[in-house]
Amino acid sequence: MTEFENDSLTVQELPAALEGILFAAGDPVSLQRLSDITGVERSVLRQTLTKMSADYENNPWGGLRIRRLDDEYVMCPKPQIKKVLERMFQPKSRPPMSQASYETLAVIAYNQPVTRAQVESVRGVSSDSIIARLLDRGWVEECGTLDAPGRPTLFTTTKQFLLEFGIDSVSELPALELMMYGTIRDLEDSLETAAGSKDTRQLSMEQIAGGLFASGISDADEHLPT
Amino acid sequence: MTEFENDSLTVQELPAALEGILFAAGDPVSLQRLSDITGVERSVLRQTLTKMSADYENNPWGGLRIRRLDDEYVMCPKPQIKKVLERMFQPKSRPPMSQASYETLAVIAYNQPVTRAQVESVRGVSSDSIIARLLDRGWVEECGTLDAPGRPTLFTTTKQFLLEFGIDSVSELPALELMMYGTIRDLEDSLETAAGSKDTRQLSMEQIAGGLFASGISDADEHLPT
Amino acid sequence: MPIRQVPELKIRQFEGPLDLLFHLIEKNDIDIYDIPIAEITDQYMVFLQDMDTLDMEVASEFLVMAATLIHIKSRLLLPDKKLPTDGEEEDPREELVIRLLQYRRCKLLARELKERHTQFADPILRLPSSADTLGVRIDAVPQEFDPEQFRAAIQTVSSRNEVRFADLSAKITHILKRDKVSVRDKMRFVWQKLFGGGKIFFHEIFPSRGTTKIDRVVGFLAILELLRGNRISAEQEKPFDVILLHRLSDIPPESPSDKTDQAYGEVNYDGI
Repeated sequence: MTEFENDSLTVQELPAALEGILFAAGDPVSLQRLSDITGVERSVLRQTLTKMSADYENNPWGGLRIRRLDDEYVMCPKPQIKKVLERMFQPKSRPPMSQASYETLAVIAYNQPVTRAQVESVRGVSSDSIIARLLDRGWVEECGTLDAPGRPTLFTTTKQFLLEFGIDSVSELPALELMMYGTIRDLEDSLETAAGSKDTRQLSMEQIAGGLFASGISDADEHLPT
Repeated sequence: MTEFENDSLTVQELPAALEGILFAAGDPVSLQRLSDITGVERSVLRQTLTKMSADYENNPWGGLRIRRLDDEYVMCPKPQIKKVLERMFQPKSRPPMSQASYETLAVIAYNQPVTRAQVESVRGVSSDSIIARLLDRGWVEECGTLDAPGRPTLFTTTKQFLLEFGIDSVSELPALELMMYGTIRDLEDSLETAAGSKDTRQLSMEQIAGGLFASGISDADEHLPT
Repeated sequence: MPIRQVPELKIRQFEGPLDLLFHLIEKNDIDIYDIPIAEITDQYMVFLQDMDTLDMEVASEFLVMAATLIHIKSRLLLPDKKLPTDGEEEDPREELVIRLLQYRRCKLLARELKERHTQFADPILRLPSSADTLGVRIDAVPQEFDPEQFRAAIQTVSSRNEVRFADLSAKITHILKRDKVSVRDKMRFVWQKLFGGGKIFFHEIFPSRGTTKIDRVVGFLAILELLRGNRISAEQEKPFDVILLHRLSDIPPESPSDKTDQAYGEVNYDGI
């Protein structure tokens, strides 16, 4: 064991932290990344993960396991509970498509290929969990990553979607400015310019909306006639 | 307990199955949906989940917990490891909420369902734009109208509110009816009932506060190692 | 009762009149069940008169409370003789005490909620797994795609965005254009109206049509200010009756002190 960094974790805290990280990550996480996040040496991590993995396997009450794939680790359900999960994903046990799902699908169709963040920006609300359901239904698929920080996943609609919708191509969708990410961005930019001040120049729309309520100008806003 | 379906799970298999389902779902899952998937009665599920939740909390090596939000359950990282997780996810920077927002939220949370006018009568100021902000944040929602002249809209708190404030259920918040007392005597009586104390006369301000928190939301805090 | 000096306070520090009252009660270490109304009212009025600018609706809420306080004060001074005294005399302060206790409770709960929020805000949830990543096979069944709902969703998103942006630009414009209405400006305005020794009704200077609520509220404060300086007189025969204003002195309001100078900004009174 080497010296830990200032904000590195203690041995006692490590298992809980790794559990949380692998849980939240979803995708496999490399040993190096885990080391960067925890500030703990790779050899210590490897040892801890091996021990944790054995504990998970040996716990008959637990439904999860930690798998190693080369130098990556991923948390996933145990094979024994696959049958239950199949029931969970069967179309008949799934709740029907919600209005929110159709909205998300529409935004993806109009802007493909598109990232989660872009979908959220057009829809105005988070769509993260809805995208998973659209993937399950086969109307949306992943198509690589955007060359930007964090390399966010890009999504497109599928042939299946076109088939169901009865159109040959997404270009057949009626043109609508307010469905387009590009237009939304332009609107945001012009609003920022309108807001004018040096402080707000770099603000996103979210921040402007939020800023109205933050200390400075908030009093004004709170008494806007509605 | 009623008859189980053919392919329902045994009591032994249940915890692992629930763990797997909550893991895969990501979002909160309703008791009804869990019952549909597992074929196990809701009362049994509720009992099992309560037991599992306690086990998670009591395991110092574990980084996960199961939280209840009214009749939904969700698996998420423990608050203690949030700081580590924030090193891997950039947290959304949101504007801080104002004192006025928390006050308005308090009136709604403890008196729901409640009208705008009732909120204003407690706070002594107009609360329109603050309620709009709370609606935006998804902490509050409309839930019908009061059967009174003008049919004013009624507001309640949401699951998102429970999630972001660490509360299991609104029933955890004692109904306090912040408004509409005829006499000081009535007000004190309601405080005593809330505090569960028999000691009558001369409640000091601090006792009023203490009484509320003892019987109220602080219960949840007890199993929250900080 | 001597009025203790009220420290410099800004109205924005307070969430409303109840918040301000509580501040005064705590500062003076007052028993909430036995509020010395006269003293509190005086302090409250001093605070109101020291306000430099007024924030739209806020001011009216503070003024309503001022009226309530004065009303209670008068009832304490002049007990209603028409009512039979049966020993169970109602304390005119009771309703106010109840409101203060309710508000106090609300504040304490708000503080608790805020603490909880700092601990639980931005919970980190997993993104739901897709069946594919879990290696779960899904039966191929006919999909329940509804083109009509899809079209409706497009409409919903577009019109929501329209509202979203219209709303936001309106707010920004409003903030940029917002004028501050100062008491000092209104004092000057009233003084000018009374020039030449005439009499005028309050509602003639500030008619309910053609002036905003904030204009009238600030105007009223300006009158109070001028009354305090003995610059004008005001007559009102009975409550809610018209108010007749009359200029008492031809000497313009005395030069503002350093303190008010700072508070009210630079206004030249010599030119009046």
